[in-house]
Amino acid sequence: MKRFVMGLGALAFAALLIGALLEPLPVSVDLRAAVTNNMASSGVEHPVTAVLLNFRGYDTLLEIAVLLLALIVILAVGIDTASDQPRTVNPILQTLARVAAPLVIVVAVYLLWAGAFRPGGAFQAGAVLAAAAVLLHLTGLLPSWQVPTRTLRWGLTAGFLIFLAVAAGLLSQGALLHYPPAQAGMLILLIEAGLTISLGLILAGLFLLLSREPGDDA
Amino acid sequence: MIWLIVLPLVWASLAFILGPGRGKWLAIGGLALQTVLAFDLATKIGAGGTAVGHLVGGWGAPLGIDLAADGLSAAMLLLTQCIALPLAVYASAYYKRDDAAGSYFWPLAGFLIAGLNALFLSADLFNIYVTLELLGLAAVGLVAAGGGAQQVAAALRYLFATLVGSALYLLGVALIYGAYGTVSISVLTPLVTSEAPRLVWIAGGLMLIGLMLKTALWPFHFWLPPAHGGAPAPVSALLSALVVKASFYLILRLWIGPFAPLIAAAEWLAWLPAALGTLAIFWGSWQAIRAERLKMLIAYSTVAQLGYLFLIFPLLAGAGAIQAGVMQVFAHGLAKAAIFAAAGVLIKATGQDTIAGLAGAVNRVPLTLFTFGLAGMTLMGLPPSSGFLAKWQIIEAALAQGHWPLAVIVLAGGLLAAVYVFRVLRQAFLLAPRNEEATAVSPLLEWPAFVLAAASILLGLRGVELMQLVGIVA
Amino acid sequence: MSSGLLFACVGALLFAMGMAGVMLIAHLLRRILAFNVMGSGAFLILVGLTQRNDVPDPVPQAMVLTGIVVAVAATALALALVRRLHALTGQLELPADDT
Amino acid sequence: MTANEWLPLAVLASSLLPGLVIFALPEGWIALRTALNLFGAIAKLALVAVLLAGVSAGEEYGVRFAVLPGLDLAFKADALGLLFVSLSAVLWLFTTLYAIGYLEGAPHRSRFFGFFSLCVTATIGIAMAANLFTFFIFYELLTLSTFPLVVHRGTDKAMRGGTIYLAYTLIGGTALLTGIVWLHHLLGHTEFAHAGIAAALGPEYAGQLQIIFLLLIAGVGVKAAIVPLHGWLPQAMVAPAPVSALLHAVAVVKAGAFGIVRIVYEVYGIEFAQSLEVLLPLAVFAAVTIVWGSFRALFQDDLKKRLAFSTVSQVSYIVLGVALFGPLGTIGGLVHLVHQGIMKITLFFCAGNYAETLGIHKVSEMNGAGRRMPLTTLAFSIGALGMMGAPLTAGAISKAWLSDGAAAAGMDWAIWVLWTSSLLNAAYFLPILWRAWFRSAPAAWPEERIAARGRRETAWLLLLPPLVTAAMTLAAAMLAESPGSPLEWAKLIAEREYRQGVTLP
Amino acid sequence: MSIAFDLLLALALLWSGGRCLSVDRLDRAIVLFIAFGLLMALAWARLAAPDIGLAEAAIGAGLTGALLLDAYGALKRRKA
Repeated sequence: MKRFVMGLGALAFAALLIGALLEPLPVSVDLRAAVTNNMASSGVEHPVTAVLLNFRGYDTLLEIAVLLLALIVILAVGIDTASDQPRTVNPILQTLARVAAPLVIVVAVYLLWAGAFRPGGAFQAGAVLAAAAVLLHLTGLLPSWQVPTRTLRWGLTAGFLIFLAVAAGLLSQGALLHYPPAQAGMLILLIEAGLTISLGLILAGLFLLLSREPGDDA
Repeated sequence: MIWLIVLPLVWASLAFILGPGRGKWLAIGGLALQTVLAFDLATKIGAGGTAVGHLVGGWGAPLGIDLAADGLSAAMLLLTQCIALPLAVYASAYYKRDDAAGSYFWPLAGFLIAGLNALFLSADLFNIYVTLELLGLAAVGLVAAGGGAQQVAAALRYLFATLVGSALYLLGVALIYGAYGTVSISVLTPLVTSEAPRLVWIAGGLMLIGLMLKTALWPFHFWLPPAHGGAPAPVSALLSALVVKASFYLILRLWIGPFAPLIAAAEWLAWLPAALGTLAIFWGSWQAIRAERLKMLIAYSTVAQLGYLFLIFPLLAGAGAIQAGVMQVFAHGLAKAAIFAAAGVLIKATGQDTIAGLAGAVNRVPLTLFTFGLAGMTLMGLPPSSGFLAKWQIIEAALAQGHWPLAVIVLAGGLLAAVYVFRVLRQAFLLAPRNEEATAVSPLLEWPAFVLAAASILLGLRGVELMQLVGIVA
Repeated sequence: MSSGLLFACVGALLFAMGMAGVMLIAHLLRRILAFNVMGSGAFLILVGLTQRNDVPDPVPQAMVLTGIVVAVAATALALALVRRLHALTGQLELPADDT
Repeated sequence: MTANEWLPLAVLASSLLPGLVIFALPEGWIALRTALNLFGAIAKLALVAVLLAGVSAGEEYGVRFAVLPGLDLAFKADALGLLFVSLSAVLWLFTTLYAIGYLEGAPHRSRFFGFFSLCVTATIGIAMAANLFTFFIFYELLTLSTFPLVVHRGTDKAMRGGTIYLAYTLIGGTALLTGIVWLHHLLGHTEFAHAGIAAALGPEYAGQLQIIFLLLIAGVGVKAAIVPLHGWLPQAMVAPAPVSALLHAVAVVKAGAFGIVRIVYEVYGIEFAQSLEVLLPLAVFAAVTIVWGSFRALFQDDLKKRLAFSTVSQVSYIVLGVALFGPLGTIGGLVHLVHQGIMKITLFFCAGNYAETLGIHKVSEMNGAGRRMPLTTLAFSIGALGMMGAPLTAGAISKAWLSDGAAAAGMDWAIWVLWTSSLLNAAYFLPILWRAWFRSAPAAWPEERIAARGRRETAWLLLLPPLVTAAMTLAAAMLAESPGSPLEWAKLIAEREYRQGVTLP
Repeated sequence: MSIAFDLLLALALLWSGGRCLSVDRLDRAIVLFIAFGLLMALAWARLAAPDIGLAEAAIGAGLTGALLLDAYGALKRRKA
């Protein structure tokens, strides 16, 4: 009964929404032009990156905070001692992974650099790095994480702190994240470099921390 | 004002780097600084009589993200820092060394407070979504941290509620962006008219429902009692006092801001939250009266007290309703932080969380019971207290606009609150057989709670400045 | 119909489906899936509706990028809680209202 | 801030600050606690004396703070307020002395005296409130600060009494609040003023004003224990004797009675209240209460309960006086506010002495108590005779003015009510006196706790207060016409409350 | 042509999304969810949003999928 009512409700909602979506809409503001006009002073050439790290860079700053926060919550939820069972590892895969890992890092650097003028950037680069870590973990080359050491905690936080420091430092320019056009490109690259490493670590951390085998009960 | 966001982010990250259980001095220092900043901001806005803004990145809306602080946001910021600072002192004494639940308290609390401050300052709907997620995930993390099965289950329930709430809100933002091409509140407000397309109505509904879910308005309250009742005391205090208020603030902000033309076109809409608020008052009070565990009683009291906030919506057309709402936010925030903190002390002192176990508590921790009584006065709306002023203002606004049933509800709710508050006090005054020797309780636990309770009373003697500040709405 | 609008409508259906799923499904892992479907629906609407003339707009695209990252953070967090709950109780469903 | 502004605040602070400090004191610091208590009480008396002198010379004392825009916390020390303030200040001193003796060696004295001081602060606040809003704040504060005193003993019985007390007073408070907000909504303020403020509203508001009157009187009527709102009073008897004494003679019931005075005279204005036709019903309720309370008192064997029903009856003398339209009744009611306080506190002190010294709680156990405790019984007799309205006691003065007032207002039935009550008073007090003085003592007292030492029948701190208040009962009657007596002060108030000016006999 | 492809993609999205919520076996649900993520990446490409497409494939399908699969594996191992 509950299922039926809910299902019907959801269907009705979708119908209502689609009906409304198909109506003509009075768009009053179009940001496409604004983005295009300000690309020159954004410091990058790819519009999405410009929005992500410059025009709406503040969103991204908080978003990194969310990601870091999620990692901390995962740490906080369970402080179980792990019993990392050795996985069945295929030696061929292991060799492959050893070869792939440096390649993956190169790809990540490329993506980071490419982000300035075509699709790509810190997130994708970080994700690729994380993927490499997951791959190494799955092939048994990288153990899952326990409580991270202080060095690792610095690494996890560095990207965010660099971003925050740049953002706050630019208060001297009159506003948070107010890049001077001349240095915008360099600063964004700095932020992205920091983010790539930290994002890679955090995303990998999400996986490596979760894949700890919780003991019976802490 | 920007430092109110940056500072907690900094101390939260540094506390994380320092390692589990560390960073309390950073946090207390940071919060002290933030309190000064919030006072400064409030004075500036109060003296200038206008809102202040900050264009992030120097772009300005609609391309960039704007931050804005008017009297309403300044008041919320002030409340946040003023509650968080004593609670930080409290928490520093609450968590023992090596307490698993406290290992990551400081970074999580830092992100929570950053989320709150960012939310109160933001003038951009999508940016608010990100702050909501920051706030929600931090809150869930605090509930779950190091807890047992019940706590984890409560956290999961809370997590899904807050995620669905955010998703509804996000869909609303998506529709708004689709319809108007902007998510800046200041750009959006003049564009919305009563002839807005259907999509905008749906967007408004989705956003408000999502936020009501996060505010635990009846019937969306199901997640609150287990989460607030099950978390450690400092966490319950932060959550009940501040986190639910953030989404209420947003509802109010949207209601009197961009969506005002829609609501003016359909006035009956305002009675919907009021009706739910009424049910919340009665249901929450009833459950609190029946509760057997002290913290559950307090958590249900939160459900009831949040109900009052929604009574103001039909009154927003007239004067004084926003002030009444903010006074209730302050009253409940201060009192509930105090009462949860006091409950934490009582539980530590008596070693149990049942109301029956409180017998004789008055002789063991008199200051804490006094705190409980003072905060209870605010919850009951007895004078002199900020809760009394809040009720007075709601009743007066209701009478001024001829909506006397709202006044009756407020008065009846006060009596119900008296029943559950005195249930606790009465038990604590009972003679108890002298059993196990009293556990010593740190003054660092008792005094912050007392300070909060005293603040909730003193605000009831002088609310003029706050009300003038709130009057400055952008 | 433009691709933008088409995918916006798909988004609406996905959102409704996901929402019903979150409310109806008791199994926590599946509920996480449903939440993700719901989120994807909202993202599709955000970009699709804005690009109903099939002209790309970088602003909502950037927003969706932010949203995806937030969603994965939430998912990871939820999984951590579910796994913890399972470790403690062996359950993969929330207990009936124990309030 | 001028002296005229801070003096009323100082009167409040003289009990508030010692109270707050006492809360923080460790249980064992007896000397400091006692010193603080007495210092506060004496300082308050001195300040009140200054105020009394000032007000009779025509000075005006008052101060106000904005709480919300358009809503003030306001105090004024006018003639009417000072009547109540002085009563409270005097009786507080004696009750404090008594309580120090009574609670010697008992646990939780810091808590007790802390709330005791808060309770007096609330009473003073009620007396000096300059508007209904301020009045309400202190009225509820009084409820809250007396609750811990009522349940002080922590027994189940005490809890039951306390719960009933709370239920009555909180519901009453809600009614009062409703009335106040309503009035505030209509008028935009609730300032007390001579001749009232409600008359400013046009005749079309008459209906609303009648309902508000009902709400306000019902609200304060709970504390004044007007039938049928009196149920809490006998239940609250579980409190320790000093609390009962203070509750009954000064703080709680008088706060209610005083509230009725303020509402009738300074919110509605006596003339306007008469024109609204709300005074007669009030008088009828008061009359019913007078007779009903006396009647119920007849059948109580528990001494404190008998006194409690006596209080129910006597407080309504004040209400009756207020409700009689005319200055003579006003004077009678106001003077009884003071007289009843002095007499009833004497009786409660004595009842406490019997219980504490000999373990006597019931009337039937009183046989021969007069010979064992002659001084206490002497004080008790003076108080009891005063209650009956016997000549040469303060009670006679009140009843004389009340009867004259009733006659002047043309309400002869009220005179019959007063006479009936006096007879009933005699019927329930005289047997006690007879038992105490003329019956022979039993072989053993129920529980003799304090042995007679030489000529001292009990601890001197228990003995002194009732003797002093008994002496005051006589003095108030004999010196009634001299300047500074309660009667003269009541006349001063009456002159100021009637708009046309009053010629007094 | 492109309309047809869009329609097909839309149907595939709805089918995979619906099935991953309703299919009986949990492992299949997760696999369907990963497929759904990949289809989403395609849809983003069709919407001229290659950045999101990349992110969706890497994070939405890839990382989330890995997390889910790992969780599934862990839960199954503990049950066993």
